[in-house]
Amino acid sequence: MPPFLYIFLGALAIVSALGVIVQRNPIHSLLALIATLMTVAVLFIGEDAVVVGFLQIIVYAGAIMVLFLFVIWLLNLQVETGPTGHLALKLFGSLTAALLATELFFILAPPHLQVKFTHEPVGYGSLASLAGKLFTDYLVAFEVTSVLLLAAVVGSVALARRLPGTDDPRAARKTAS
Amino acid sequence: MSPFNLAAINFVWLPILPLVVVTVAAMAVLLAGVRVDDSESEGLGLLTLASLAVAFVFTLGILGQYGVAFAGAISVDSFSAFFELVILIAAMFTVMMSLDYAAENRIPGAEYYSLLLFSVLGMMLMAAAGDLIVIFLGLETMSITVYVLAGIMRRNAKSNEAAIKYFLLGAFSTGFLLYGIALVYGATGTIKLGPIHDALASGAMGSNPLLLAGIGMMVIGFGFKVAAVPFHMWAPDVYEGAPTPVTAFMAVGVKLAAFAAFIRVFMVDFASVGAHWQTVLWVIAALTMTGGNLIAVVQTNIKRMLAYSAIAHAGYLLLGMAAGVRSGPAILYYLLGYTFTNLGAFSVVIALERRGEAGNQISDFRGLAARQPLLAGAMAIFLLSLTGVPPMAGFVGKFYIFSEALHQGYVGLVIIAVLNSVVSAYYYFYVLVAMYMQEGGVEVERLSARPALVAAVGLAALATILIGVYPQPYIASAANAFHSASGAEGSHSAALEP
Amino acid sequence: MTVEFPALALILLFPALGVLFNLFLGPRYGRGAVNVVGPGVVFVAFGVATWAFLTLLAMPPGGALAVHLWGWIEAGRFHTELGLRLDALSGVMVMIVTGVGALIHLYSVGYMAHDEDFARFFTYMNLFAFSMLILILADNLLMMFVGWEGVGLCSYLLIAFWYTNPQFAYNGRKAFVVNRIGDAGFLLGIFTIVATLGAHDVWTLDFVELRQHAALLGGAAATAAGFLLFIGATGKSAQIPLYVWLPDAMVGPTPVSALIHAATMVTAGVYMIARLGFIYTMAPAALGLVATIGGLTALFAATIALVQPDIKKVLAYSTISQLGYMFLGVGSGAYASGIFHLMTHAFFKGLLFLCAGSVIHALGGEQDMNKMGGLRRKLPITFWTMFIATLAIAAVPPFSGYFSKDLILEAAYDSGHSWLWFLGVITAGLTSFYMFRLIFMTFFGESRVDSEKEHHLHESPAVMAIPLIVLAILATVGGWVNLPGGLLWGNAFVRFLTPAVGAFKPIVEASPTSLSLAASIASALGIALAYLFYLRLPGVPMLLAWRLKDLYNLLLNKYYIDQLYNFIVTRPLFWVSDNVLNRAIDSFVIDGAADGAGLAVRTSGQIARRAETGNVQHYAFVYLLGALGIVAYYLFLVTH
Amino acid sequence: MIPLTYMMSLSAIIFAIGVAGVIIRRNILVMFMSIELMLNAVNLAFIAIGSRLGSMDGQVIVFFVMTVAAAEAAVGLGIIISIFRNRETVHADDLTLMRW
Repeated sequence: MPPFLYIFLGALAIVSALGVIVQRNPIHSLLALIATLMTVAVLFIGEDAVVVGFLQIIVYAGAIMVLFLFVIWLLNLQVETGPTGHLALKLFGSLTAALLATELFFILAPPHLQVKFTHEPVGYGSLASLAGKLFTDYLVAFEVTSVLLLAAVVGSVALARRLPGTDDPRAARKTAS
Repeated sequence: MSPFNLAAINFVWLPILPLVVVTVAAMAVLLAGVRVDDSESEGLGLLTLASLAVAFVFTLGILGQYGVAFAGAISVDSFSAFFELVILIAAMFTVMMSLDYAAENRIPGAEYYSLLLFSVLGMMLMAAAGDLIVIFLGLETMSITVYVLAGIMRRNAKSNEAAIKYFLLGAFSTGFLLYGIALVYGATGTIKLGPIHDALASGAMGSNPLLLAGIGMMVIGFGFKVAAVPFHMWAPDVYEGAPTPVTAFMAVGVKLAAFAAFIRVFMVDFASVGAHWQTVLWVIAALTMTGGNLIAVVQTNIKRMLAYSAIAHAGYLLLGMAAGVRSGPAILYYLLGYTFTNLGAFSVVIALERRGEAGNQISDFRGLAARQPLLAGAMAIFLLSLTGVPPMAGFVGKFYIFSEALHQGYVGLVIIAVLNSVVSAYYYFYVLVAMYMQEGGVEVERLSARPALVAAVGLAALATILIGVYPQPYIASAANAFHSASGAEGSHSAALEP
Repeated sequence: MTVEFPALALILLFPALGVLFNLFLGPRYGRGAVNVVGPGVVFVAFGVATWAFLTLLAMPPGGALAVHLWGWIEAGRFHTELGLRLDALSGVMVMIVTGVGALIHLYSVGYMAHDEDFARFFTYMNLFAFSMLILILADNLLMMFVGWEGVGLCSYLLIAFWYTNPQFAYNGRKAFVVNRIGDAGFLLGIFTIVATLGAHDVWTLDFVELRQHAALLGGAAATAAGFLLFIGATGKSAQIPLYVWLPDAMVGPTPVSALIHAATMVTAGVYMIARLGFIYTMAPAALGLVATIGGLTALFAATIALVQPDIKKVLAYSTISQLGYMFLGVGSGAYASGIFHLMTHAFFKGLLFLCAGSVIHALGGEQDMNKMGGLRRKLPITFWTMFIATLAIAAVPPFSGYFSKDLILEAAYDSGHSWLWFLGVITAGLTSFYMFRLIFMTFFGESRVDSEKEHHLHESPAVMAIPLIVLAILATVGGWVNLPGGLLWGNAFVRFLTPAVGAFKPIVEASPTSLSLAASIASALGIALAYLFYLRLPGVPMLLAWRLKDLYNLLLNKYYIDQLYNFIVTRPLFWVSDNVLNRAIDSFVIDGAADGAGLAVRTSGQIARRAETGNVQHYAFVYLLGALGIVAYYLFLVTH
Repeated sequence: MIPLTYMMSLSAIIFAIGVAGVIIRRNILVMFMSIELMLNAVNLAFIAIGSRLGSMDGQVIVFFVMTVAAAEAAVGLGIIISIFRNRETVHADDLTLMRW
């Protein structure tokens, strides 16, 4: 990818990321997040991570974000009422976060910042190379993710399924101590 | 070149057998619990206990082996065996505490026990990890399940709140840890612990900015999991709100696993760049000890107080880490004693607790010695051990860590620590005073009908004394465990043959 | 020469069995069984101790008995064994603790006859005996610390034994906190030794090995260790500035005061310094501090004792004062003399407390001497035994206190601390005065007892009287084991102890006779004044108190030290913890930062309401601040 | 290829934006979205480093991070639903039952 495209995509990612945190409406935040994810996915592809880039679009921006959207609608939170946060926290939070970015920037800014550069082997970023890694070096990790997903399903069911004996969630609230 | 080079993986089943047992058990409990009513979950608990015991036996088989398995993803050494065993012990105690508690509070048994087992799996992976990604996945498996466990009493607003606070901050913190891993990956070109160790030990890194920033981010990430100041703010709220057995599990199991990974990464693999992180840990240790102890003094809720106490103890452990590699065995020994002591203390808290909130205030302990002398006596043992009064395990552990740190020249930090343990005596003794020197408090119900809980209290008390009075074998195994980790991941680390 | 002597373990085993029996079976088997087992185990321990001690006596000087139990902490090169060792010093201590302890246990049977909680009482008492014996018999510093903590714990539990009174429980807590300060010093002292010797690759805390390697410590480390360990001693043995807990400890049952807070536990500091004399000998500055604190405490506590109306408070301050004498002795380098006074003090002070307990018992709990008087006919045994004890503490020859106090004052003078000797002489006069004041107010003159209580007055039962008589005999003849040099078996006790603790090396040689005479004159003056004030001219004390109102109030209120400590230590600690750390992080740093920035005045009320903590975002903010700090540090590392 | 510094800086900025979002937004859902931003920033760093190292490890890790993010989303949204049922709020500052 030509450098100017990087600059453009980078700027786009930053702007849409800012959109996530400044929008009043959670739905708008979510849309901005999806835009960020898409932009980052394009950057991935530009860095020869083709498979991962598409996964980012399909799984992340697609599936996971839909889950968010679903919850927002379920809880009827389309419009934020009242202020989105405390003024003091907003000021100092943004300030500190900006400081963190500055510090990281100065650590990572030196032009000689370099890793042990190696030319990408043939087929870098392809599905085969990804799968090859997954089922050899990362076999254990891969198996663990399956367990992790199972645990997450069990956990979310445990938390969000209807309470036994109560059809109406509001009834549960009344019995809450 | 075929990307599927299966020969590169050395399948060695024995080291991961305990992990497999725990996973299978989690699924079995889930299936078995489909038709079990929430108020009759004791059977599931016993099944869980039995499978943990089986895993414990299998873990013993790892002792004495050295090497890596599964293409370096799993470290096989006494270090991982040591932590896996202690984690399994902590889990067994948690189940013993939960048997009646879960049924009484109508906690969904199938989900509860299977999540507990999944969480144990994550912890054991953290202890046995051979690369940073397994550490990360283990940490997430552990954390995600513990978030749910903290909030599993869904009708209880405090439990909800504990879950969301822990979740938000935990996920926030994951970002920092992952960032650290990314930067270390950039600096060393690998995420396998053995090659990282070798790359750093070769001295070629110097002060690579990627490496330095990565170490800093990882300190932040692990600092959160061990509840070090200033990343500790979640701990008191979450400990207070979570169901008490889960609190015990968090205070002990999560901390064990986090320290296992923290110690393995920093004191073994980053050992050669100790100058880059020991100063930071020095400051964090001092802050953690002091902050935890001073705020604990004014607490009135026993779970909150124990939360701050746990923070303070993390401070003592961080002191050991800050003092460098030599104090490794001392940290492991300290963790062992801390495990039994804290589990015991939480068991007593559960014994006093009744449906709802009663029993969680320190004032509820008033007059316990007159009504339940043995329960009070056991609690006294735990409190004395936490204070560091000889001959309990807590004293030997503190003495061991402090003297190692002194020998490394960390005089200032040790003085801070000793002064801190003076302060800590005050709030621990406050509970002793309530038990032995005041009247009132809550009645303890149905103690005789809860044999598992009584057994947990008794075993923990015995262990707390035994480990303190006859610490030799435990010190030896802690030293053996720590040294095996430093040996196995050196340049001579070999892939285990199947 | 050290001989393996496994029976030493029995001395510990029996009290431990007593603890277990009283704890688990005591409530079930009832008072009869507890009354037999509680004191019985200590008597058996005394029997075994006597056997061991006689064995030791039969050995040539410098011998010791030892038993190795098991390896305790073996961490790397550092290792500490659990072992017991009985040499001359620990032998004497064991005899005192088991002997006096057994008598006091016996006395407690009578004293606690009407208390419901007898099983708990004897559990704690046996646990105390067990811990104290560990402290004494330990063959290394770490194990000594185990006993040190154990006796402390029993002490708090027993001070607050009648915990239904919140004040009593508070006093137990106070003792605990003050002692923890001392214990921190002790622990730091141990660490100093470990660190210094470790640097020479010597990893031991065993007393015998420590003594061999003491030279490696060097003057500076020895001084530091000496100072720190002495902080521990000031806590446990109630010396300036940590003495404040002991007077408050008197709310415990009187046998406890006699055993723990007079005869045994509080002398642990003296024992520790004598045990580690080889370190202190290398650290003249630390030793000088010990002597100075001892001398000052002796005088300071004696002045407070002059005016106290509570009979046990007088004895408590007297104990502090006498402990000061012991520290003066060991601080002068005359370790054997200090231990000698420790022994005689155990006899007469234990006896004084038991007698006071007998009086309190007879009066149904009354401790105010203004409500006593004329008791000598009603309580003859108590009166006579207490009178003997008073003669002993007032150093009237030939009672035991005379010999030991003389020896200490002589050592103080001969070691060059002539001004401390002078303080000691004044204290001797004050001691006689306040002790005879106590005797006269309690047993002589008109009875001021409530008529109702007068009715119930009775002498204590035999089980309480026998210990009194035995201790009275000991308080009389106990000093004779060390007659002045040249007289019969002169200096036998000191010669016996010297191989264990080292010999006293005088700097100045003064005539023992003239020194002794000065102290005796001071003593006699004190007695005479007390006689004059409290028997002949009973109006004088009132007049003096009125005339010297400020001084009197100052003494009566114990120099207001308690209030001072409360003001400068306790309250600030709480304030800091409560306000600064607990609230400020959230409400001050976060709100204050907002307000301070002058921002959002309009919404500041809203912010103050909302910025309650518990808010997870504040936590994330604090987290971020920490992260910022750490990253800043690494930025610094990168750029430098 | 664009310099590593550029990619790392971009990643740091997005990370910091995510951090800021967690602190300044009181809606738990938006806080959670901000956390997703942080994770994406880290993913960007992994990919950039990996492609310069010529190693697939970075991409594999991103793959795992996505899985973890999915699991976290499932559990996190479950917790949010559970808390909304009990308290009818998704505002962090209303959840202060436990404090001091």
